[in-house]
Order: sequence, then structure tokens, then C-alpha cells
Amino acid sequence: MMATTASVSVSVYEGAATLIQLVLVALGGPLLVGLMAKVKARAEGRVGAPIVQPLRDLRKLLTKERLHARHASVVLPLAPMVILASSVMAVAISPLVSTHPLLGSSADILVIVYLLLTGSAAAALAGLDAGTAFGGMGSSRAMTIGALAEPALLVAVIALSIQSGTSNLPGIMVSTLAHPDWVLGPSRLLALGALLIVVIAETGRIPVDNPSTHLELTMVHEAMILEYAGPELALVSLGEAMRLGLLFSLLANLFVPWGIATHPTAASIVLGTAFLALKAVLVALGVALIEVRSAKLRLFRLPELLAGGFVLSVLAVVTGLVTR
Amino acid sequence: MLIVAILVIPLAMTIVAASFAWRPWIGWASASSCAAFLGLGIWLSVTTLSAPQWALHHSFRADSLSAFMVVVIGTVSLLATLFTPRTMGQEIASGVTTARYARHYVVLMQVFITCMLTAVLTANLGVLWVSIEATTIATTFLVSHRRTDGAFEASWKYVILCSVGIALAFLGTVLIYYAQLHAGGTVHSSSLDWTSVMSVAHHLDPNVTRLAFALLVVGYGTKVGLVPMHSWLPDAHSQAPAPVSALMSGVLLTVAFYGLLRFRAVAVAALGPAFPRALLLVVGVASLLLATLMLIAQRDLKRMLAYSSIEHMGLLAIGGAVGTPLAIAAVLLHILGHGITKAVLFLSSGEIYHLEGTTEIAKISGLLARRPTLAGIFGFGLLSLVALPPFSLFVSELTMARAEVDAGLWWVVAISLVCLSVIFAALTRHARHMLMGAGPGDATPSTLRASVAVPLITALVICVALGIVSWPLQSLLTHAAQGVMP
Amino acid sequence: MAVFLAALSLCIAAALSAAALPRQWRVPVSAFLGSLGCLLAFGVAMSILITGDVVTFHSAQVLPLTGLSLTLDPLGAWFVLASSFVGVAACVYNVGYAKGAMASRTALTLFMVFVLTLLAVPAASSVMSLMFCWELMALSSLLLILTDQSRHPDARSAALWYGAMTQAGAAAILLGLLVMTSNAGGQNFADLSAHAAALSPVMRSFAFALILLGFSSKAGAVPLHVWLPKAHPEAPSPVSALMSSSMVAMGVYGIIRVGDDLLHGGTVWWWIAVALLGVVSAFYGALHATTSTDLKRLLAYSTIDIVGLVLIGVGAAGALNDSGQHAVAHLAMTAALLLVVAHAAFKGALFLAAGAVERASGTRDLDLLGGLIHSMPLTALVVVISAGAIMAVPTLSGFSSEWLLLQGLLHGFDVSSTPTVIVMLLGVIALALTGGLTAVAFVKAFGIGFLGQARSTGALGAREVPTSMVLAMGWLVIPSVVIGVVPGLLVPLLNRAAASALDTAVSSPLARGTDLVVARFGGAIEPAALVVGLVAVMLLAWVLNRGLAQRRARRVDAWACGRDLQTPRMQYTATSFAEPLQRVFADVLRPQTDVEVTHVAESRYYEQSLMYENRVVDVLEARGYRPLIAAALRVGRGARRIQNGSIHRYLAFGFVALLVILVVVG
Amino acid sequence: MNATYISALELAAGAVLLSAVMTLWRRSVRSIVSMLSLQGISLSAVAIVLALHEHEHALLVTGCLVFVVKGLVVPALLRRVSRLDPRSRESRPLVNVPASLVFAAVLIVLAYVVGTRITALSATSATHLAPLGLATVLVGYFMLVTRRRAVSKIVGLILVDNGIALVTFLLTSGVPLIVELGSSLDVLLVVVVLQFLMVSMRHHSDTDRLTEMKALHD
Repeated sequence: MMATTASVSVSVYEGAATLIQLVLVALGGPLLVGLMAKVKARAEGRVGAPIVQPLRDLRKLLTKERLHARHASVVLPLAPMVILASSVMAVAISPLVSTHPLLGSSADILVIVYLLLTGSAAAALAGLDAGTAFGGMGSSRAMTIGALAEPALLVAVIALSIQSGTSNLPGIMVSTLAHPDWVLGPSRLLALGALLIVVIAETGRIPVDNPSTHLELTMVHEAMILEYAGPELALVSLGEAMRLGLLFSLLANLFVPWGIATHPTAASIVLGTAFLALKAVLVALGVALIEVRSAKLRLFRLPELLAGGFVLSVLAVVTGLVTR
Repeated sequence: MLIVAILVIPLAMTIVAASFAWRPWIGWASASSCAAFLGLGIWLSVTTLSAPQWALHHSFRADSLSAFMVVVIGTVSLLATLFTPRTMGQEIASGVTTARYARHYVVLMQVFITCMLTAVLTANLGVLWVSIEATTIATTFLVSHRRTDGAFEASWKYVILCSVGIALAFLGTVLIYYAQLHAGGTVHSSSLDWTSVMSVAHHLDPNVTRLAFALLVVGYGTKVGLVPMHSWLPDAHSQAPAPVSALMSGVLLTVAFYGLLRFRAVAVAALGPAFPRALLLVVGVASLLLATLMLIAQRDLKRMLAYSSIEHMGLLAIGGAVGTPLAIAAVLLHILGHGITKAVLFLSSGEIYHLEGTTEIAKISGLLARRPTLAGIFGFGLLSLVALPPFSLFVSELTMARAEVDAGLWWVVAISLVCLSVIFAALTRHARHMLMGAGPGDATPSTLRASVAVPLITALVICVALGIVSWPLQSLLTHAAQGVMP
Repeated sequence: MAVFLAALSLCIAAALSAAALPRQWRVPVSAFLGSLGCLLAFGVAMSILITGDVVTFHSAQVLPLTGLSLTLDPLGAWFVLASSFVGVAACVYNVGYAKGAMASRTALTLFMVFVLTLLAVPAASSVMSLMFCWELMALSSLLLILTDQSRHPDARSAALWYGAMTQAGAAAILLGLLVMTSNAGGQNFADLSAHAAALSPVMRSFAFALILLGFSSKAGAVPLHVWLPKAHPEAPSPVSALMSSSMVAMGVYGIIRVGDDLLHGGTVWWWIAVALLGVVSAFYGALHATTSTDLKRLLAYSTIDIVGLVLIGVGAAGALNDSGQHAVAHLAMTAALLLVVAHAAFKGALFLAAGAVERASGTRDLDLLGGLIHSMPLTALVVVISAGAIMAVPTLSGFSSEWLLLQGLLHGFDVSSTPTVIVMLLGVIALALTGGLTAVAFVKAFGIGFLGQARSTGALGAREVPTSMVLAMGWLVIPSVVIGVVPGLLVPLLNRAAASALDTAVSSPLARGTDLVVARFGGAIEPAALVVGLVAVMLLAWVLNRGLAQRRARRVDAWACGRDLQTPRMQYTATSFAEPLQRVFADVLRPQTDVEVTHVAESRYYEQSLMYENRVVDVLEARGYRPLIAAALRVGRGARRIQNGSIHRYLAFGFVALLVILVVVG
Repeated sequence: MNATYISALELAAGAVLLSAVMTLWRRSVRSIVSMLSLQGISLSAVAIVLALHEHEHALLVTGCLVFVVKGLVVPALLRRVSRLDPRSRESRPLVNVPASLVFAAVLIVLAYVVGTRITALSATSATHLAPLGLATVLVGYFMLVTRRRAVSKIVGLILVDNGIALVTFLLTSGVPLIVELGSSLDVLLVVVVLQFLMVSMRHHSDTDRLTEMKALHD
């Protein structure tokens, strides 16, 4: 009986942690986008929109009329749901606030990576659905970038998991907590570099993509979702923002997991939430700084960057194996 | 009695054919005579399972091997003679030949068949030689039957090369006889008898026997179509009328090989297995290699089939070289499968020649689209030829390979498999050119007459049955193989 | 065994009925008998995998001089499972598909023979039986490619390539097996297995090398894959489906059967070779799949990709087993086997769907397709799910198997031997690289083929295919979903098959249940829960989308930069979709691009027309195989001079032989 | 008696080989045919001498048969053939005459070396001469290979046959009669066939294509 109670209370905490990180990322993702826009604006000497502007945009879009392109199929309204669902589930199972979210035992790197890939694929299909030149262009470019970024992401995380002996993300974090000396090891640093590049590519930031461009020919992600309007655009944007929030948080937690809740107590979960918010904001500021200081690369220079990321991740694995 | 009947039937048919002017019924009669002795041959093979049969004061002797060869001869000649009325009809209609030569043709075919039957049924190794030499004479006129420049050239080369070759075989036979005379055996009139030779085979002088066997391999090898005396084969096969090519390629070669099998047993008894094996391996592998080289860029359909015969004879020689009961049984199955397959292929290539007016591969195309049945038969025949299952050549080739490996000759298997792969690629390449592709224009596909299609399809079905079911043949094969074990 | 023989007999009956019955009867009757036979075989395989029994059969009456031996153990049963499941679909599909040449006696009979051999090959338990079934399988599929050859020149050359390579491969297999029989005293697999240890190490490695050569060529491993992207697309679609899903699996089966079972694992180096083949194949296949514009060719290259992954698993399993890591080896083998079955289902479905597209629109060139989702919604659904499975969308079958593979590789790093570790690393990298590329390929396949607007009149006029074809495709979607959502259900079966493959009695690291849980490595996936979550979120999103807006969507013209004119020809095509990646990997793909600009007569600043041509040919074929063929033909033409027609020369051959004999023998 | 027998045998057997070498030497078809006739007669002499010495009636019959067939009929046939051939000279053999003769000497030595290995089995005055037969075979075969004219080919063939017959007589006092009959008949028939072919071909095409028939080749 006691055991059952205990497990019930544990699952209550797990549920709470899951819920908190979902809400946090759902609200925090757009806020991070706003924050980065603000930082960029300030750096360029403008005042910029308020940080909550993305959230306002979302609310406004949800009330707008639904518009579909003439030749679009059922894929167009379905894709935003898939994008959102994949992001939400990735957030739900990832160890962000606590190392024990509800489905934490299956928070495998492969699950996260392929959930995100599913979202990207859905977006790319949506881009092709309307049968326009721009949508196709956006899909093609986004998939190319994704195809090159995904191996780097996977291999970089595998570098971490080889060190930890598991591909389970909470497992990686727990073992990192137990071995603080790993954090500054060469393998970790190389993997960090690789992951940073990947995260920038996956979230569509400069120098890979310019989220605020309004010239169709230079767009990547924006071209792909060009046909979306109203609530569907809101779903897509929310999904993308959550993906950004998730990736920033994971980047932070994988390398500096301290502060994450490892025990089913209210205090540690509150602490974990706070730490997560702090770390995500710091990562966002860092990425914003990179964006401010660099120019967008030409599309055909991108592979070099991503290949660099891939090589870094492979090196991370190799050094990890050598120094084991 | 059975043996005599088997020999008398084609002989009687010869006389009938010689005494009447050419009519289609003579063709049908000759086919039914083949069917008759085939039936008797099957009966003979049943009786020989218990003991060898003798006839005419020990002049003729039939063990399972002879009976099996009678069946092979019967099957292939039945197939070939079934086409006599059609071939002659076509040739007379197109002015290639006259009724007079048609009569010659039927008579010579019967003589040819009789000679082959004598060769496998005789008890005497000397008479074996005489009969095989006699087939040369009969077939020369058959090769030159069309009376074109090419036909004459082919038969000229055929006679010269075969006569020289077979003369060497005679020298070999004589040397065996000489060795036998001085092996403690008593001299009497029947002393070149297979049984009496085998009874003293262990005491034959090795030096003499070695030379004799080498001469026999080259000599009979000429008729078998083995390197180095193979050169007559593509010329003769490409120029002879299709049924003649079918008979020559299907059985004549293997009847000569039958002679080699007999002498191999003698040689192994006298010399041990090493020398005969080495010799047969050399000629077998050489034949295989030559056939492979010549098939890669072959330009003529019938020459292609002829070189494929050389290839298969090479395989037989390799199988014979191993000489274990399993290998010999496989060799015999291969002889039958190859005979039927080759007959089908030559007969259908005759049809192709008749319809297309050429046997040049480059000039034939789209046959499957234009003549689906004929091309289908030819195509399946080729599949059988390259030893794909379910055709019987597959089983026999694989069993030979197995026996070769059992004898420690896996490198020979390796060489043969490389050759066979190349040959497969080459043959499919040629087949693709001839059979596949769109036909010219939108002409409706033409059908094949049932009198042509039914025998050929039946033959292919028999090949399939032989390749799948062991039942009637297996005991005969193993028994026959035991007959030529030293 | 009786039931299995009954299943085989049903297939034979199907073949005979196809050969004997009149036109209107032969298609349904043969399909009925054939699918019944496959279902029966499926049941037998299932029961063997559940109980672990081994059934055998020997008859001396079939196959002269040798006899036929059949043995079905869990390993064989696993492959029978795959081929029989796809076999059912292929037979049913054929009811709607078989028209014209495919409904002819020959083609239908061969089709049923092909199905039969796919069931028989994993059961064959002697050298001769295996080679018989194997060659029959090759032959029937070869002839089926030629079904409609008179109208398809590509089919003719494909058949030639396939025939030549499969025959060479079979020769290699045969020689390898025969080398093993040389001291076994028999040709049954039991003898071979019992005497394998007595073979010298060199001969054992030689035999394995030959066998690997043969089987990996059938499996389509690079560089012996050249025939595959030619032959698979050119076959009629039910045949393509069987070839790509089951026949390719037979290659993998052969490697496992001989390497692991009969030769007992051999040395680490064998398996490193296998895994390296896998790495190269996975990458090369995935890359070519992204740039292919022919739908079936794309699928064929993706087969090479997946086979590569399977071989990585098999290689890893072998290497780990030899290094003493039995549990991890078991895991890797499990992954490979699961991927085989998963691949059989989704690739089968995709090929059937490609056939449906071809039937409906008259083309399978993606550059001419588009908008099919409107006219063929069910086919589109099948493609989405199966493509999702192949892209490893979590909760679909591809993901479960790739996850298992990654687990096997990840824990293989604990091995002490450096070469093994390097191979594991390469395996992981290949897995990562192909994931993204596969996604590109299948987003392209579905997005260009089914979405947007039709690019040709054929695609515009497409209609949904007959029910039987849809049913068959639907049947093949089942495993993608089941293995994806509740992969744990298959774990007991997989454990039996893997244990029988690796010949070790190791307790499986996989826990039982509906999820995949590798308890000792702390790895797990719970796809069922994930499905619940995903559906819930999608429902929520649907409410957000529909519920708040409360309106049907209004149809508007798509944004075209302000221009009004937006034609189907302005859409991205498959070629343009893959162009960026093609540029990135130009060094591997070596695309040939021609641009031809014609200027107007008056001024060279204006262009009259512009022609752009882009071709991606298989670089291994162009640089490796073509020169070889040319050399062989040169040799052949040169050799013709031996027989120059001179009788003097012919006589001289014999004279020289005579002199040699006299000198050597006399 | 014995000495006469031996010298008669030696003389006849030697004549066989000598006539073989002579055919290699001479160019005119007419004299080659004469040599052939001489050889046939010598061959039958060998058979008859042996038969008389060993009281083999069968061999006596064979000897007479050989005399008729090889000494009379075959040369007669060949003369007929050669009348058909207007340019009845072996004008340019593939190997010229002096070289041929040298080569023939080599062949004879080879035949001797090989022959002694065989005759070691039973050393009688007859078997000692067997190498002569073997040498005839080789010389005949050599002629077959190197001479271009159709008639020369036939002659070569007959030389080979005669050589074998000589070996047969000397080693084994003849094979069983039925075989001997068969083989003689075969030789005869082959010659007839070849003659027929030559005649037919001449009828068929005017030009003398026999020397260089290379239409059939790969």
C-alpha cells in the first residue's frame, strides 16, 4: 500500500514536471524568439518590438480567417498539427525541468531527433502542397539543411552517450552530474561546438537562415510556410518556437545539467524550473550574439558549415573513445 | 533378342527408305521406327538392370550404360526425325533440294542412327571404332546436303579432321590390343571384347596403355568435339540441316564420349586414376575455356550452339575425369539432358532460319514479339542450356561439381564456374539481341504449327521432369555408372 | 512439416492453375491459391517461432542424384514470415494488377513459382536444395522482368545485368558451399555445420568470402548492387515488391545462415567486411535515392540503403559474437532481423503503391507526376505511412528497428578490439547520415508525386486503383504500424530467431512487453504511450485550429510573388528538389549537367531558348563495370581469330597435341 | 628362313616409310600417287610376310585386301581425282620441301624414341620395326598439315592410315578380321567421300577454292 502511494506520488511529481516543462517551453519558446529579436534590434540601434510580441502574434493569428491555397490538399491543415504534436511530445518526454518526466525512460536521443525530423518533414510536405515554386524551394532547402544537420546532431549526442553508456537523455544527464570532470573534457567541448552549429541550423537562425527576411528568394523556412495564414500559421509558429525552446534547453542541460530536478520533491522541481529558464535565456542570448555578429551564409556555403559540425561531432566520438 | 530388334528396326527402315522415292510418309515412318527402338531401348534398360544382355554369339552386349545410350539416341533421333517431313518439304518447296536428295537424306539419317546404335551395343572395342568412323561417312553427306559452298567446305573439313582424329583413336585401340596380347590373356577372335579387355585390364603394360589412352582421348575427342581437334564442329553444325545438327550435337558427340568412358575404365584399371584424370581434365578445361572465349563475341546462331556443345563436352570430360560413380551418373544425366536440349535448340534454330532467312545474330531481332511460341521455345531451351533449374542440366552440372569437389578438384570447379558465368552472360546477351525487342511494324504475332511446337515443348517438359523427379532414371544411372568403374 | 509442405503445394497448385486455366479464371484462382499458400506458410513460420520447434523433410524422389532436403528452424522461419506476408499482398494485388502481358500463362506461372521459391529458400537445408531453390528464384524473377520487354528497352538491359550478376553470384555461392562440403562427407547443412571446424582457417575464410560475394550481390550491397536499381524498377510491381522486400532479404539470410550458423562465426574480420559493405551501401543507396527521379528507382536505391543498415547489424552481431559480447551481439542481430521484416512490409507497400501510380497515371517519373493525393487518396495514405516508416518516424516500424540497431552499436563500443570499435563507429555514422538523406528522398517522393498540381496529363487523369490492389497495400501497412506501436510483441519471436542465427544460448537483453526495453543498458522506447500523446496533441491542435476560427477554410490563389500566372510547370520538380544535395555530394555522384543556351539572332543579350539537362548515372557502373565489359568483349573479338577457317591451322592444333603427347607420355 | 623373313620384313616396312618420305619430297601429284601405290604394296607385303611366317590365315586375307584396296583401288581413285586438277603440283607448301625433310627426320627420331618404349613390352623382330609405322603416321600427319592442295590432304590421310596399319601388323599381327575389314572399308569410303566432295565442289563453283577454304570462320 505504501509502495503504491509512493509510486502514485512519484508519478504526480513526474506529471507535474512534464506539465511545467510543457507550459514553460510553450510560453518560453516564443518569448525566447522575442528576446532574441529584441537583442538584435538593440544591437542594431533600434528599439525593437516587445519581448512578448511573438505571443501576441500567436493570439491574434488564432482568431484570424483560415485561408487555403487553391490546389492544396488535406496535408496543408494536417501538417501544423503534426509539427506541433512532434514538438510537444519531444518537449514532454525530454528531461528539462526534471530528469524524470512522465515518459522519461523513453527519452532517447533517437526519439527526440526523429520526432523533430518528423516535424521538419511535415513542414516540407506542407511547402510542397500548394504547388508553388516558392514552397518547393523552401522545402528543398530546408530538407537539405536538415539532412546535413541531422547526422551531426545524432553523432554529437552519441558522443555523449558513449561516455555515459546509454542513449537515454536523463541517463546522460545523471551520469554527467556524477562526473563533473567530463564537462570540460575534449570530447564534450567538441560535441558542444557541433551541437551549437546544429541548433542554429535546426532553429533557422543566422548564419544558416534569416527568420526575418521578406525576400522570397533568400527564404528557407519562411518560404516553406509561405502559404500559411491564421490559426494554422499560429500552430506552425508555436511548434517552431517550442522546437527552439527545446533545443536551447537541451543544449544547456546536456552540457550543464546542474539545477535539474533529480528527486520527486516540489522544491527541486521549482528549482529546476528556475534553472531551466535561466539557462535557456543564456543560450538564447548567446545565439543572438552570434546572429548579431555574423552575416547569413550563401546557401551553397552552408554545407561547409554543417560538414564542419559533422566533423566536430565525429571527432567528439573519437576522442571520447580514445580517452575512455 | 531385344538388341537385335533394336538394330534391325533402323536397318529395315534404311532399306525401306532406299527402295521408295521420297514421300512425306517415309519421314513419318522413320520417326515411328525411332519411336519403336526407343521403346525397345527403355525395355532393354529395364532388363539390363538385373544383368547385361548378349546377342549374336557375344557380338553384341548391352549393359545399363549401353541401354541408357540407346535411350538417349532414341529420344534425340525421334525428335530429329519428327522434323524430317517438314524440313524436306520446306527444302523441296524452296528449291534447296530435290526429291532425289531427300531420299538420300532419309537413308543416310537411318544409316547414321544405325551406326550409333551399333557403336553403343557392340561388345567389341574395335567394332566400336569402326561404327564411330562409319558415322563420319554417313554424316558427311548429311552435312553437305544443302550443296552450297559453305556446306561443302564444312563437310570437307569435317571429313579430314575427323578421319585423322579417329585414325589416332584406331592407333590407340591397336595399342590397347597389343598390351592386352601381352598381358597374359589368351589370344582369340574376340579379344578386343570389352569384357575380356576388362578382365586383364589390371595387367596391361602401363607405358603402352598410357600412350594408347592419350591417343584415344585425342582421337575420340575429335568426334566428341574436345580441344584440340574441335574445329570441325562449328562449321559442320552451322551448315548441316537442323535435324542433322540436332542429331550430331545431341548424340553423336556423346556416343563418341561413351567410347571414351569405356576406355577410361580400362586406363584407370591399368594406370590408376591419376593419369586419365589429368589428361581428361586438361582437354576438358581447355575445351571449356575455348568455348567461353568463342562465345563472348559470337556472331552466328548455329555456331553459338556448336560452341556451347564444345562447352558441354568439356564439362563431360571434366566429370569423366573425376570418375566416381556419382560423377559418372551425373555425366550420364548430363548426356541425356544436353542431347534433348541441344536437339530442341537446333530444331528451333532451323525454324528460325527458315522464317528469317539467316542465322546471323545481328540480323535477328524481336522474335518474342513476332513469333512468341517459337521464340519462347528457343528461349527456354537456352535457359536449359545454361543449366538453370528446373531443367535437368542444372542437377547434373551441380552434381558433377559436387563430385569434383569431393575428389579435391575445387579449383577445377572454380575455373568451370567462372567460365559458365561468362558463358551465361554471353548467351543471354545474344539471346537478348535475337529474342527481345519490338518487332518491326505492327504485324500480328505469328503462331507456330502444332506439329512443330508440340514435340519441342514436350521435349522441354521432359527436361524439366528429368531435373525434378528422380524416379525412373536414377537407378539406371547409378547402375550404368557402376558398369564403367574399373 | 506437413503444413509447410501443404503451403508449398498450394503455391505449386497456383502455378499449375495459372498455366492451365483460361484467361478469366487463371488470375483470381492462382491468386487465391497462392495467397492461401502464403498464409499457411505464415502460420507455420509463426508456430515455429513461438514454439521453437525445428521441422525437417527429406525426399530422394525429388531432385535426381541428390534429393530434396528442407528444414525450417526459427531463423529460416523468420524469413519465411517476411516473404509469406509480402507474398499474400503480392498475390492479392495481382488480381487487380494483372493485365496484358502480366496475365499471360507464362508470366502468371512464373510469378507463382517466384512466390514458391521465396518460401522455399529459407527452408532449403542442403547445398543442392538451396541452389535449386535459389536459382529457380533468380530465374523466375529474371523472366518476370521481361514480362513486357517488347515495349520497354530498359527492361531488356536490366534483365541482362541482373541475369549476368545473379548467375555470377550463384556461382560464387555454389563454389563457397562446395568448398565447405569438401571434407564434410555430405551436402546437408547439418554435415557442413558439424565439419566446419575441421576446415583449415584459410579455406574457411575463402569459402566465406565467396559466399559473401554471392549473397551480398543478391542483397544489393555496394559495389555489387549495379543490377538492383535497374532490375527492381523494371519488373512488374508485385514482382518488384517481392524482389525488393523478400528476395533481397534472402541475400541477408544467406550471409547469416552460412556465416553464423554453418561456419560458426569465423573471425572478426569477416564481420568487419560485412559491416563495411553495409556502411558503404547505406550511404551510397541513400544518396542515390535522394537524387533519383524515377519513383521505383528511388525505392530500389533506398532498398540498398536499408540493406546496408541490415548488414551493419549483421556485421556488428558477428563481430561482437566473436569478441565474446554475446548479449550485445544478440541485440544487434535482433535489430537486423527486425529491420528485415519491417523493410519487407514498408518497401513492399511502397512498390505496390508505385505500381498503382504507374497504372493510374502511366508514368513513374516523379517529374511528370503531382497532385495524386486528390485522385488516389488511399494510395497516398499507404505511401505516407510506409514512407514514414522508412524515414523512421517514431511510432512506425523503421524507427523501432533503427533504434534497436543503435542500441546494439552503442553498446558494442565496450569491445576491446579496435577494428570492431571503428566499424561500430562507422555504423553509427552511416545510420546518422542515411537518416537525413532518406527523409529527403521520401519527402520528395511523396511531396512531388502526390502533392501540388499534376505535371502531366497522365497524372491529371489518374484514378484510384481497384479494391484488390488497395487491400493488398493496406495489408502491408499493418506491420509498419504494429512493429512501430507495439514492437515488444515481436520480441519473443525475434529472440528465437536471433538465438538460432547466432547459435548461442544467451538470454536476451530485451525485456518482454509491448515496448522495447533494454533493461541492462537503461534504454527504452514506449511508442504506444507516444502515440497516445501525439494523438492528444493533434486533437488539441485541431480544436485550436477549427474550434476558435469556427469557419471552413477559404480557397485562395497561392502566393506567387504578386504575379497572377502560376502554372504546374512552375512547381519544383523532383530534380530541382534534390539539386542542392546533388551539388553537395557532387564528388560522389558525379552528375552530368549540360546547359545549352540559344541566343536570339539580333542580340546575344537575349536568349531564345535554354536547355538544361541533368543526369545522375551510377558512377560505379560507369567507372567500374563498363570498362570490364568492354575488355571482355575485346578479348572475345580477339579470340575469334583462333578459328580463322584455315584447315591447316585446325590440323596443326591436333598435330601439336600429338607431338606433345608423344614427348610427354611416350 | 628366319633371316630371310627378317630381311623381307625389314625391306617391306622400310619401303613404307621411305615412300612416305618420298611423298613429302615430290611435288607432282602423279609421282606422289605412285609413291602411295608403292606404299600400299609394301604394306600388303609386310602383312603377307608376317602371315606366312606366323601361319595366320586371317592376316593373309588382310594382306590381300590391303593389296587390292591400298595398292590398287585407292591410287586409281586418286589418279582420277588428280586428272580433275589441272595444276597438279604442290606449288607452295606451308613449309618448303627441304625444311619438310629435315622436320621429317626429327619426327622419325621422335617416333623411334617413343616406339622403343612401346616395343620394350615384347621384343620380337616384328615389333622392333613398329617405330617405322609410327614414323609414317607422323610424316603423314605432317604432310596433312603443311600441304595446301586437296589431293595432298587425301594423300596425307592415307599415309597416316597406312602407318597405323603397319603398326598394327607389326605389333599385333593384325587386329581381329572384322575390325580390319571395317577399317579398310572405312579408308576406302573416306577416300571416295573426299573424291566425291572434290568433284561436287568443282561442279558447284568454277574457281578452285579448295586450297584456301576460309569462308567458314569466326
